[in-house]
Amino acid sequence: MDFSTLNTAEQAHMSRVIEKKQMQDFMRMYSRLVDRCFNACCNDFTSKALSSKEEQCVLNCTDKFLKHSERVGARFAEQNADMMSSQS
Amino acid sequence: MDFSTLNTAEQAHMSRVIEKKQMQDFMRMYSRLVDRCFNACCNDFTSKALSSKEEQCVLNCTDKFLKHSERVGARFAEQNADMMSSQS
Amino acid sequence: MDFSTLNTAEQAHMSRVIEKKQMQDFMRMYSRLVDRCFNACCNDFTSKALSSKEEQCVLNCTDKFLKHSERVGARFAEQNADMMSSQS
Amino acid sequence: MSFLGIGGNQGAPSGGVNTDKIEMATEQLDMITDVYNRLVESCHTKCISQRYTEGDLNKGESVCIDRCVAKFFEVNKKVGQKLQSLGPGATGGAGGSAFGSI
Amino acid sequence: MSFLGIGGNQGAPSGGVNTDKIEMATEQLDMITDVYNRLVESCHTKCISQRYTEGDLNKGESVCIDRCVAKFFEVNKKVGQKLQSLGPGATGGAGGSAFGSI
Amino acid sequence: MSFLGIGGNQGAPSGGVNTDKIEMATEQLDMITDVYNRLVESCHTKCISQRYTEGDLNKGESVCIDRCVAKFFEVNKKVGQKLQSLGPGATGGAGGSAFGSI
Repeated sequence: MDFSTLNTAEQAHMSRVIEKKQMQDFMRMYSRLVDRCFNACCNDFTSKALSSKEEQCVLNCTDKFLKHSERVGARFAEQNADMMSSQS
Repeated sequence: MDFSTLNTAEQAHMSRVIEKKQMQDFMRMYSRLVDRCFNACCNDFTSKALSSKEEQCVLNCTDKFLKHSERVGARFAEQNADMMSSQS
Repeated sequence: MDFSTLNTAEQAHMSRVIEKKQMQDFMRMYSRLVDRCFNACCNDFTSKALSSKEEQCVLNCTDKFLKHSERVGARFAEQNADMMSSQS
Repeated sequence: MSFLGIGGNQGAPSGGVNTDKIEMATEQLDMITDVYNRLVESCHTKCISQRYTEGDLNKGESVCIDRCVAKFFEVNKKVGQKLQSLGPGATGGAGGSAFGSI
Repeated sequence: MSFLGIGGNQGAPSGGVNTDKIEMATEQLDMITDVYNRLVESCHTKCISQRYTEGDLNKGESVCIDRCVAKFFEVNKKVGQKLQSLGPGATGGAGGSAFGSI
Repeated sequence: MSFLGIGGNQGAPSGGVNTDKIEMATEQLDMITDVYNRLVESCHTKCISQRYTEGDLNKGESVCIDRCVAKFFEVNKKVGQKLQSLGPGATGGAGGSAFGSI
């Protein structure tokens, strides 16, 4: 994104907005991650305890999701930058 | 949740926020409930009228969902309380 | 919806709120549309280029979704109007 | 004001903007948009073929959409009646009880 | 204040409304509502039969719900620990990196 | 400012905060976050095995993600062009017509 049309005061304000949003986004990511890994890994409700197999699945799921998001984010930023430069 | 770090004025303000949120949550719950029971019970579109079988399904679906939510809410509150007390 | 209980100043305010919301709704619709047509039409990732078959699918998907939304909107407005008149 | 059979009328003072009323109307607008979006989604799943070999709605899809919307409103009415028959207490668990300990 | 094991306590000034704190508490409330709604959704999918031949929860469904909620909290704890062990840098890509070029 | 090919530039007054512009920028931020989250979701479904026998992305998954993101942007462009060719009137039904009677 390009905030160059904003003046200094506006950019300072946006930085605070973005900071808050990043906290919110992190919390939402956390919540969706729990949701996703729970849904993918837990299908046996004969016990309320997490089996070691389920636990390993949850840890791998968390790990893999973060790496996935990171890679998507990197490609997303590249594509976005390409689009910006082809417009101007 | 624990709002003990809020002063009296802040707690009064939060009560109003919570009240509003509960109304909003109720409306959203209503809307998701219609959605869910419609999707689960209505699969025949040779007629626009609700068949008696579909109607019974919708009523059971509503009933069961409320009982389900209530039970999840009770367990959720217990687990939350456990977590709080183990932290302090 | 019926905003007849609002006074002139309130109606003017609501018009601005609605205008903003329509822009937001359009952007969200756009984003959901991309999502939907991507998910329905793209299942081959041996190449990063869109095949002509995938492209045609995306165009039809966009076209059909807009016509679908329009028809749902028209029926929705009718049903809403019926309900209003049966209440008053 | 009334939303899908819920809500009621209130007198409006003349002049000035009552922010509570604006907020309520805005929430109503959000709700109705949410319902409309869910309806679009549900009827799309029920009625529209995912193959997209054409851009137009065919006859079967069009008729299905009309019935889908009508049936959705019927379901909306039944669920609303059921909720009202149970009273406010019965729905405390769904949407509120997570905050029981506040 | 603490949410699902995340967050900490801050002293409160007496009198007056600290809007930052209200905002934080409101966000917490939104988060906990979101988690509760996801939990309702997940355990509904895991435990409730979609045939709806009855309106009551049967014994099997009730027991399944209890275990489902307990297991969900276990998963929540494991994911939280994993995220903390990775540190703030590792999660930059998930939620933040889209804004990398600002 | 520009979002995925939509939007344009406006001159900025020097000093002071233009709340309309802040609001617009905030909405843009929300939109781009929404798109990013959908992209993460879609490419996860398309590319990542749900068995989770390992925590690393394997070679096939990594390549799939790169192509998935590229293709998603292609689809985004095609849909945007289609919407523009149809003009504002054609999209009134999708997102706006529920409010037709206001």
